[in-house]
Amino acid sequence: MPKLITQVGCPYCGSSCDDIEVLVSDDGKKVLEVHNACTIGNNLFHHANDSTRPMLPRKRQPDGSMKEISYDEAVDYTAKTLLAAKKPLIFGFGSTNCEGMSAVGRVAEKAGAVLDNCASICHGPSFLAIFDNGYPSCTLGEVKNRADCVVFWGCNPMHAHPRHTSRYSIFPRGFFTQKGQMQRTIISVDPRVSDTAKLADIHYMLNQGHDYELFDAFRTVLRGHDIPDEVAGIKKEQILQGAEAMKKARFVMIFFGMGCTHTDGRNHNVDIAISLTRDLNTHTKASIMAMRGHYNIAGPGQVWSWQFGFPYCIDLSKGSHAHMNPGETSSVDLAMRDEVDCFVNVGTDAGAHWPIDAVKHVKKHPFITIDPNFCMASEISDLHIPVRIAGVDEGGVVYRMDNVPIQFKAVLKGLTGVPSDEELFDMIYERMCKLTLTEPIWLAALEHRKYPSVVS
Amino acid sequence: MPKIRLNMITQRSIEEGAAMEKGKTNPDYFTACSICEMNPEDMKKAGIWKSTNVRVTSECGSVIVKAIEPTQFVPPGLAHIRQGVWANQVVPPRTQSTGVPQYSGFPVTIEPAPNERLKTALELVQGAVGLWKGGN
Amino acid sequence: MAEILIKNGFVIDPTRKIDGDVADVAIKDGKIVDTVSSAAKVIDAKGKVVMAGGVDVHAHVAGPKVNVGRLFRPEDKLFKSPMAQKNGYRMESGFSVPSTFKTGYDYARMGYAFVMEAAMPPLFTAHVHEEIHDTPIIDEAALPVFGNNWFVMDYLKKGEIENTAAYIAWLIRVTKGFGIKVVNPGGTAAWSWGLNCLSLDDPVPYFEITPREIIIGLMKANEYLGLPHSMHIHQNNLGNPGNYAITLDSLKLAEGIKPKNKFGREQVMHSTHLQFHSYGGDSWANFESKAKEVMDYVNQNKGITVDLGCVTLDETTTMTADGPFEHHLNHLNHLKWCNVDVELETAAGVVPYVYDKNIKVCGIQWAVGLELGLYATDPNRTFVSTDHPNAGPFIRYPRIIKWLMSKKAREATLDTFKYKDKVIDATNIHSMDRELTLYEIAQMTRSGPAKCLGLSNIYGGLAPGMNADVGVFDLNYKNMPSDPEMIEKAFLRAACFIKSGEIVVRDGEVLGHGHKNTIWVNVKMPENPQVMRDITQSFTKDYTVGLSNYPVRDYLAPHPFVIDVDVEA
Amino acid sequence: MATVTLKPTKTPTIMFEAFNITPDAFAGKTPAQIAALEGREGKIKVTIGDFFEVSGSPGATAAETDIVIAGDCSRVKYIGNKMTAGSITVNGNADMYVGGWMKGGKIHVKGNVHSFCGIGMEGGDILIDGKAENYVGCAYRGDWRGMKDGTIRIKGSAGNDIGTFMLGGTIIIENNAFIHVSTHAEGGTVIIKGDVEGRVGGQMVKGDIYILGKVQYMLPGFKKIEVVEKEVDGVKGTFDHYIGDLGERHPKSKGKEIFANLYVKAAA
Repeated sequence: MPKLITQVGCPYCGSSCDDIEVLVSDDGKKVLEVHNACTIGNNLFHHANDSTRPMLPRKRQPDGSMKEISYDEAVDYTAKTLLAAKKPLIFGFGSTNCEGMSAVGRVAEKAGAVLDNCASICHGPSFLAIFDNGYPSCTLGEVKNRADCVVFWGCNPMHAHPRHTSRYSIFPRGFFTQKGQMQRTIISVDPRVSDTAKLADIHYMLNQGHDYELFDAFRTVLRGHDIPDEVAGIKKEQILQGAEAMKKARFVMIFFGMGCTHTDGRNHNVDIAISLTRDLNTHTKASIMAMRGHYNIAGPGQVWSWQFGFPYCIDLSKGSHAHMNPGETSSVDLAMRDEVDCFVNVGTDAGAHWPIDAVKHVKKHPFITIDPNFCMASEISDLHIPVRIAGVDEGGVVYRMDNVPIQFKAVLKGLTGVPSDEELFDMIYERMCKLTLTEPIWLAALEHRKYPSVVS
Repeated sequence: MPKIRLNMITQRSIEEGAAMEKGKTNPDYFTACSICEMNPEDMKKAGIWKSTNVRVTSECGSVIVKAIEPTQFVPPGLAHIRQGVWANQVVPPRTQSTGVPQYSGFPVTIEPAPNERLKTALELVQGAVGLWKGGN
Repeated sequence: MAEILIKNGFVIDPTRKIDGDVADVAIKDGKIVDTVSSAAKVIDAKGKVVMAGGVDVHAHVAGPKVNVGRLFRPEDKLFKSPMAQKNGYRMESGFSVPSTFKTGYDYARMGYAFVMEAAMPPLFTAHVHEEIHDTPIIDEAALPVFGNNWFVMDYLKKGEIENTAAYIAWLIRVTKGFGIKVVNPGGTAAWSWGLNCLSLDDPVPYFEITPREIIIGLMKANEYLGLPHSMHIHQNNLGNPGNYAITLDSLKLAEGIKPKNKFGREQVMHSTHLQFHSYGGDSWANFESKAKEVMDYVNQNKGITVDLGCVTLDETTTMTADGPFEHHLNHLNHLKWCNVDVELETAAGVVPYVYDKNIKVCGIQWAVGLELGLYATDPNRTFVSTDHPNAGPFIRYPRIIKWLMSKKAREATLDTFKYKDKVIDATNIHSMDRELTLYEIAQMTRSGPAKCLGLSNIYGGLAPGMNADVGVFDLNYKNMPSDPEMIEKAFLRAACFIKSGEIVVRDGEVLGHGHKNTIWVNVKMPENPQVMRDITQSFTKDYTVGLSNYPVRDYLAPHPFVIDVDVEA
Repeated sequence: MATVTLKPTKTPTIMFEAFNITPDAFAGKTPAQIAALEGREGKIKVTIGDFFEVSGSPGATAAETDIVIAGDCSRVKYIGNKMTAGSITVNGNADMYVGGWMKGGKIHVKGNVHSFCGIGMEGGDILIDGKAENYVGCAYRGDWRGMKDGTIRIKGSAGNDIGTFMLGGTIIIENNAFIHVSTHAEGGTVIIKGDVEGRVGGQMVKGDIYILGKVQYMLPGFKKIEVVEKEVDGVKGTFDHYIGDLGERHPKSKGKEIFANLYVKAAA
């Protein structure tokens, strides 16, 4: 009998929907149907059925081809490579559970590595802004239950977070928002008429790259000062109208995305958005949230903050203390400045998502990919180690974009012999300890750390 | 050949996301990402016919993509390549010392390249690091 | 497990009224025993003080807002990570909000065995337990917050103590929590709309219930369930001039309630970080200490325990589920401000704060905390805390002990104040000559908090059968140092600390990772169909996570120590 | 004064973190002891002697010690880190953190410097003959206490984030700057002698900015109040005086709000 598993978490975007239903074959090895998910989530679960998924590590041969090797050899090679490097970079974690992120902390510490995650090329500037200006935020349930004015600034959830608008932000009928969309004023700020902008009551089609000026205009207006007739390509009247809508609302929610963090000014666009949120709290209730891209990309920010005090760009090479300064210890900067001599790509695809120049720089040195699937990074690696797919054949804790931890379930049994990220990192760590004749530090006993194969 | 100078942004789309989860060597991914969306006015100015190949050149390289009319409206002066392998052939790695490359808001030149061939993701990435074993 | 014999120390154990007797403490299989064999490892404690492991009744050490404090303050790590060890241990980071590794190591260095995480937002339970997991050596438990919870407010509004209790029992079980925490009752719920409750009778918007009703209701529910700990409250109107009046009003609410439990607990209300609630005056200009007025009341009422929340004059990070307070504080100091409103449950705010010796108010706050301790007539009901990290980091407990034990130390600190005379005018500290004894300190840091938490059969003493958590401190009971700095030094780095029968610290350096436990309370009572229906409905309509993903899974809390509480229908 | 000369002998493969190249660390030591001072290259402990030939001898104190680096330091970080007195001259480029958390003394780099030059600076003088990258005279991440005192002069151009969270001191950029000047500043003076693209004085509470070239995009939160004559770093001129950032909070003095000042040279 196929089995229907309910309240499954979706390991795609930062909405981390946990209402997916997956119909699984009798033997627990195939996904038959996926309900409630968006098209992306749907594809993701079905892709796990792919019969060509790698089941063994592959190592590049002198002639450029890849040859399957045992996990033991792969672990040994990785441990030795990390120990030999002066400054290895371990990057990624866009699709890893927190158990894996915690386990890699030990490996990175032992290796004297720089530990970084996808935020480094994504919402990293949001962290910089949070460092400088704080983060008045809330959980997504607050948005659903209370928000009557929702601003999407430089983000396009209709494409990047397909169910965000229906679960949390535009359409749902919440406790104090029983009329759903009818009760909400939607504001979009985007240089394109994106599919999210099309849903907005007010769309600010600003000149690309001039978000900071527009934020400053809103702040200036809110403090009762005059502004020029046009700011960032937007007419003064339209700015006054938006400011009034925000002031009059009972609960203003500002979501922001790559439109702020990928463009000129980076962190400052987010920083001033936070200032605006702070200002709005003297008029009404207001909150702000980063539209985090992946289902658990908030995870490394949390796990590594409690382990090392920093969410990303963590330079552990000093031995005695962790150091962080994006611009210096951030992956792309390290790559471009030739500051690292070994690259480990984990649960992401730097080959596809980094500027190609940066890829060329890290490719000068040993390049290892740890990922369930074939990807661009795996195809240029010296070693590719497959692992189980977090959220599909491995459960675990993930942090949603609002940092709410959600305990994901495994729906499939997983490929025989293929370890989870956590198990793989623990094997690498143990090998490193053996090679350096040191005692591993497990804190709680090793057998308790593992995400168990059967969860009650 | 006429050329046009535009401001480039590279962002996500649902087509890209849906295709990526099938695998980056899947034809859907190629179709979803090897395109450049531009305003028809700009296309006209540069002598570009819709759905033909163009060369996009930035300060750090160039890539052949197919020019299409925007799926989401793009005003004149702005161009959009969906996030992914093709976009990243031209994204400048400069970070303003924040860690994040200039994924959006960088100047590019776009010119017709009707006789140029679109390369696959694998050819672009492996080719960049000297591992591409396929033909040209 | 090996046997250990701690020989010839000056033993201080208030649970058995032992005050400085030279005696041996024997340990076997993780417990204190009467005797051990000659094979036991001997630790020479001659000329040193021997006490049970410390028990911290209230600190913010694990969970979402603590981690916000770490995440958003990189400058709290820059050139600052005191006491860090180099090789063979996990890396240590942070000053006011240390990393989990550093938290465990530093508590162990101070000879602490148990720490209560003081505020767990239920929706973030998995996060709290993940951090507890990564905190080495020390035993921990966590108090879920209830004072602004929709279910609680709804049931209490209707006067349904039984349903309230049933909901609490369910929530404590699924979160692997320990007891009932209340933070700014009603005020935090009001904050969801940007408002607050500053008096006991301010109604909560929509719920139309008052802080007074919430406090009384939760005390009743607590005793209905017979939990090991009492209701644990952070009162309304924290941190404002003149708030001692509402503090006294709130404390008086305990008068009608009788403790009912099987754990030896005598109080029905634990009022936390009392320093922040004992202010007079009506503005920052005439701000003054009301420590005496507040402690006079506490001293007379056995139904109340308190912890101090001493200001340590450091640059630190404030964090509390009192969301409106942090917003208010941000308007005072203009530093960065984090806030998280949690759907249906609570909120939290985080703001850095510099307690500056050159600011009069900070000096007064410092005095208030110490005065509370010095006015206490029952040290077994008055505990050392800093509300870590709010009034200062926990690594300052030894400094507080120094101040409490030495007038000379207090005067030395007063002398460093820019507005010394104004601080003296607004407080009583300068005229207080009391110097607490080591026995009283042991009550305030060991036996007292253990009893208050209902854990006195496990922690806080050295009687056979109790957990073998024993600290040896380099202080000569018979010949105490004339330099008060030596007191701080001795308590900051234990000469030896044994946790669960294993030596984990020697000469202030960590030697091992010990045997850590997570302690939680399993309240067993017949299922209440009404409450379960309400919970199911609310998760379908109001929450954004699925009910089946809400209870924290067993593997996240390894090495549990579960306290069963049976509630008769 | 006594001079120590460091002659580069080897280019570090990973960057050399030379936090000990300061008059404070050198003072009173022999060349051999200086060569043995620690630094890091990635996770490897290295010494100054691994990359430099040390000659000459320092004074007894930092104030009496001059350091000359006779060559390129493009891959050397932290030169002059936390120094309190004395001087350092680099006859070439230097990498990140030149004069970071510096308290006193002088640094002169004859080439270019990378980012974070003068980060967390509390006093002293930094002179860069070439250009600087980003974050000149900024605060460390998250710290609200940026540059407190001292002077940084960049003869070339600079990138983004000049004087972020600045509280005091002076930064002079003799050529162009990109974006974000004195963002979040609560004091201090920034002088840009060339052009700036924009975002000048955003979220600024207090302090002064002088732009002798053009500002391409002015912030809407700055309002012109008057035209004044000023002499700025030896240049006399007519300036449009703006106050702002009107969107930001401002302290009050005698009931009046105190704003930050932006002086932009009036068009001729």
